[in-house]
Amino acid sequence: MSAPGDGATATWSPAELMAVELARRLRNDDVAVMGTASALPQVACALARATHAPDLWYVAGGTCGVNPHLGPAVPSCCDEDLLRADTALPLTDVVLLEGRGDVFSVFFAGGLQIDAHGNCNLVSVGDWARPALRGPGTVGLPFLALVGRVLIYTMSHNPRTFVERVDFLGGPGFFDGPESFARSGVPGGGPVAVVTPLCTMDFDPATLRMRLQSVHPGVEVTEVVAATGFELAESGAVPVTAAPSDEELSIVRRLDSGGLLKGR
Amino acid sequence: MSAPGDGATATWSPAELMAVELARRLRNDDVAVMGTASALPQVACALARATHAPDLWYVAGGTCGVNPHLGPAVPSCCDEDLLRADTALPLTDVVLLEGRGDVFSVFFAGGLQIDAHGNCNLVSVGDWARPALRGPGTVGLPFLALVGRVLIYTMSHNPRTFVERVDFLGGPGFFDGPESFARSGVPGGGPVAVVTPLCTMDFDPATLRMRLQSVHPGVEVTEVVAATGFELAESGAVPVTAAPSDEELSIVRRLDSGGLLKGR
Amino acid sequence: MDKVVALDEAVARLVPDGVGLLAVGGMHLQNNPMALVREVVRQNRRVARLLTSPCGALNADLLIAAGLVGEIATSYVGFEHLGLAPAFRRAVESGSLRVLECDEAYITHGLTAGAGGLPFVALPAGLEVSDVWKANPESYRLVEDPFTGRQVLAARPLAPDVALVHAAMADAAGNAVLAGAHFVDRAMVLAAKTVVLQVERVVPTDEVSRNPVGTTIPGFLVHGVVEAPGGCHPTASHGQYRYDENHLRTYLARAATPEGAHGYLEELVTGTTEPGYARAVGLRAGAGDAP
Amino acid sequence: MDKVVALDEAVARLVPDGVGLLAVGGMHLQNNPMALVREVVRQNRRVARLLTSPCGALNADLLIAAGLVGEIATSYVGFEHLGLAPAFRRAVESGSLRVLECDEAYITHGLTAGAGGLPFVALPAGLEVSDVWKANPESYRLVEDPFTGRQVLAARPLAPDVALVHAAMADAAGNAVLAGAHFVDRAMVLAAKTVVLQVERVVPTDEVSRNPVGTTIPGFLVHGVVEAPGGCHPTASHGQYRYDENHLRTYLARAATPEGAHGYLEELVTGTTEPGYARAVGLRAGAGDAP
Repeated sequence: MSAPGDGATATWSPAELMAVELARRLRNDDVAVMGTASALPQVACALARATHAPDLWYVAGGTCGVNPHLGPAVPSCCDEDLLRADTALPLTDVVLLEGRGDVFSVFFAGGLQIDAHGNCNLVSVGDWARPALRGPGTVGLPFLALVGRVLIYTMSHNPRTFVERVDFLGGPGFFDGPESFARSGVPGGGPVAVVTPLCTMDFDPATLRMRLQSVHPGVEVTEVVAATGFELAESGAVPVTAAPSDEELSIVRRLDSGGLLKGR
Repeated sequence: MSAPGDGATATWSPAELMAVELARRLRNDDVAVMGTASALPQVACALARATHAPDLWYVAGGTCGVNPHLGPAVPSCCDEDLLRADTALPLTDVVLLEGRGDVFSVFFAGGLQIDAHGNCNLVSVGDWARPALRGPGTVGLPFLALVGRVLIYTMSHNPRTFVERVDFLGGPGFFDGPESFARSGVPGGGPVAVVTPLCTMDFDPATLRMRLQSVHPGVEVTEVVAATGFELAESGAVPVTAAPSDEELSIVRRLDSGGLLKGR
Repeated sequence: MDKVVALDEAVARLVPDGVGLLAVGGMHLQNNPMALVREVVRQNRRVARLLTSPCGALNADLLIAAGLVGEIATSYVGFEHLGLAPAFRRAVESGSLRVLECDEAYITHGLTAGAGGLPFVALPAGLEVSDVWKANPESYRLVEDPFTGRQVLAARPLAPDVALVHAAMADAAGNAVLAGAHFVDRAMVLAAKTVVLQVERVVPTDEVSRNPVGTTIPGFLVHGVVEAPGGCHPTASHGQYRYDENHLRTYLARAATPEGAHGYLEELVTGTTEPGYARAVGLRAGAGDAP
Repeated sequence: MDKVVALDEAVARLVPDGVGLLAVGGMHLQNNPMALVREVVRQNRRVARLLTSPCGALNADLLIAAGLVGEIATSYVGFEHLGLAPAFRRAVESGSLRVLECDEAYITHGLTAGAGGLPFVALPAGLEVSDVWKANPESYRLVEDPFTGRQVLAARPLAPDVALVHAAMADAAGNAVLAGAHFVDRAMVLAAKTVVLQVERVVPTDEVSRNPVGTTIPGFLVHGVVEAPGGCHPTASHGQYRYDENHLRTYLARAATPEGAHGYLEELVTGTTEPGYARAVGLRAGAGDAP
């Protein structure tokens, strides 16, 4: 399919580009953990291992297969296929290790709401006690406050998802900015990137507010601004996200032979 | 061998009789757990399962094999042979369950010192800070305060082992008697029997002091009194411990085909 | 002692009406003990408080759809990539279901505390910054760390009165094997006062004993064993069959309205038996697509 | 990343002199990582504080005999049915070794707390009646249960700076398989900042991956892998060989006096290499009697 509003013909889907963008932000010494519905981060991590980060480790959420062999990537984080892996840990052990803080360096996150300072919310829209929309729940998102780098991704770039402030703080980001983040004394480093079908964003070091890092090929900055429910921090001239290389794309397609990302 | 001071010829060893005596105190609905150097309670539990308590469960200490098949009983509670069993638990799970209090109904115990109220000590003789004898340590004995029934056994019936009061309270029994036991508010029921090469003892309900329940065949009450470092509670006429039946003995010998008990 | 029991008798005897804390095993779309859950609905057993794994799915939503759940302790109820949980969402938004908001750390460590008779569990520094514990003062409190003097987050143990858990197989004494991922099923079994296992097959003990370390559950923790081949449907049974995405989507569509949910329950649960359910959904007994 | 390292280099690089908390795996006469322990003695690494499993044996007594241990946190050091631990007993009775008296619950749950970054662990009601915690106020304190108001026993997390653990096999990335009983070896690996594995064999990854659930350790928790066939001798290696009772009795006899212990160390540890040790004790490389 084509990227939204794309004049030219894109030969990759937004989800495929998102997997590549996430992979580009992983390091060779990372140990990454992901949660619910994690096909996209599964592919991102496996791609990184196949390219610039051969020593990266990743743990697939519920089953806790470690470096699953992805034959192919699967939509459910609890799918037995993810136990075709180098090793596996009991979920109870992974939840313990998430509390150590010094084991997992990357945590993939998302939410029904993601706010200007990278806080995530999967619990409720509106008042928690009588929500307008009750979400599923927060699962492991409170651990975001303990992990080195948080990579946020979502397929929904719209003003309902990208709000000025989350209605329920389930996945801590930078709270209300530098002062509150410092005051919180959390061990984690906070979010480093937000990847969507339209763009990749990071955070302004001074204000810790989200800003455009690059817009995906064929996407206009004005589209992103219109799709975002808060004012993005100033980021000057916005480059276009580098398209997936032929190598990256062929590896993504091999890992995602089921086409979970291709169609999105 | 013969029982100590035995005029007649005994056809079983003291340890074999002890296993039978312990087995007689196990119930069909018991879940028993044992610790270090547990060949004797292993045989006692397997004997009970083979006779009057077919549904009894027992967990063999360190390996945590459940109902090990004893081909044959082994001296080390951590021996891999004990994993030839119906199932097995990780030690960490067994230690958790010991804290629940309502899972294990019987705990086998012993000590360097066992006192008049059934308190056990494996830590130190003399002042803890500068002990005359440093024992190995208390392992799981503090759990005695949580378990339904404690069965104490020792191969050493002498005044150094059987003392008026333990120097270090590592395995709680009845403390200093009824008042202190009640005051402690511990969930456990305390010790119910003490089995030695000379006799089997229980506790006087009024004073919770150890008393003679039966002397083993060929053993005189005066021998027991001389071998015990505190005054036993009055128990009237003391019967002779019933000798192992031919069936009991043949089962013991089958379970202990390595002869660990035969020679003791 | 033979613990093998018929599905209806297991629920009648081991799941009291109004059960204080009922834990349902499985996670997301996998290993939900659905035969047991459906029977709880058939027998109209009310659940004072329901506890899920870190991620509940149909095991919770079906009980909620049947109107049997008063409160739920959970960190997630949903259908992962397939969508939100319709009955859960509707019940919470309408105020008819009280949520004890939990996070994954509490559900996992709370069950461990329940298994260990621990009075409470102190949680890692940093978790206190989320809104979760503020929304659930009954389960979470602050406590002073006696070693550092710092205020840390503490939570109550989770000790289910009854746990309904799926296992691949068990023998008549309740010795069981967990296939594939364990999720928090093992922790639920260790923490619960009464455990009812739903298994694909009842087997001789030696089949359970082949590889005891790390994958088995001893029968002394188990109170009833129900043989229910295919009984996780429409969720997956690790080692046996995958989840039935079409059926799950059908449920989501029908349960989108109270009337639709009612119709689903009448047609496939209260109005029929497990064999009837298996026929209706085209389940080949004891199997689905092998993974 | 290849984590396979020679025995001497592993200790030189990963076990700092004066290490704050060193954990040694194995329990009783089984799975003691003796090749690593002997190398720690050879390199004269002082251990500020040693931590054993609930039941330490030669893994602790040898380090104590070498005079390297300042303090020990343990619930048992002995040789089970073979007798008391001679060096441990002598060092404590003479006042040269400080004991942090622990019970099994603390060592097990304390390691879990270390693995989970938990600030402390609250222990079951009833454990506070023993003298153990009174003898070890550094590790244990009373705390008020924020839910019941009752005073309960609490203990510090156990997070080893370095853990020396035996595994049956591992690949070059540190992915490992625990054979037989796990004791608290898995908990030590989860809780430690640095993990050095001693394995019988270094194998290709697919040998590790055959049955990943419940028996494996992921390499991201492992910092060094030392191939040491027969390296648990004279203790057992589950799945490989039994403990060498004759040698253990020889150690107990010789270590009964300081001079004898010194002679044992000189002859079989400091005065030789692991291959030299294997020859001296008649060890067929990589094997003993198969269990």
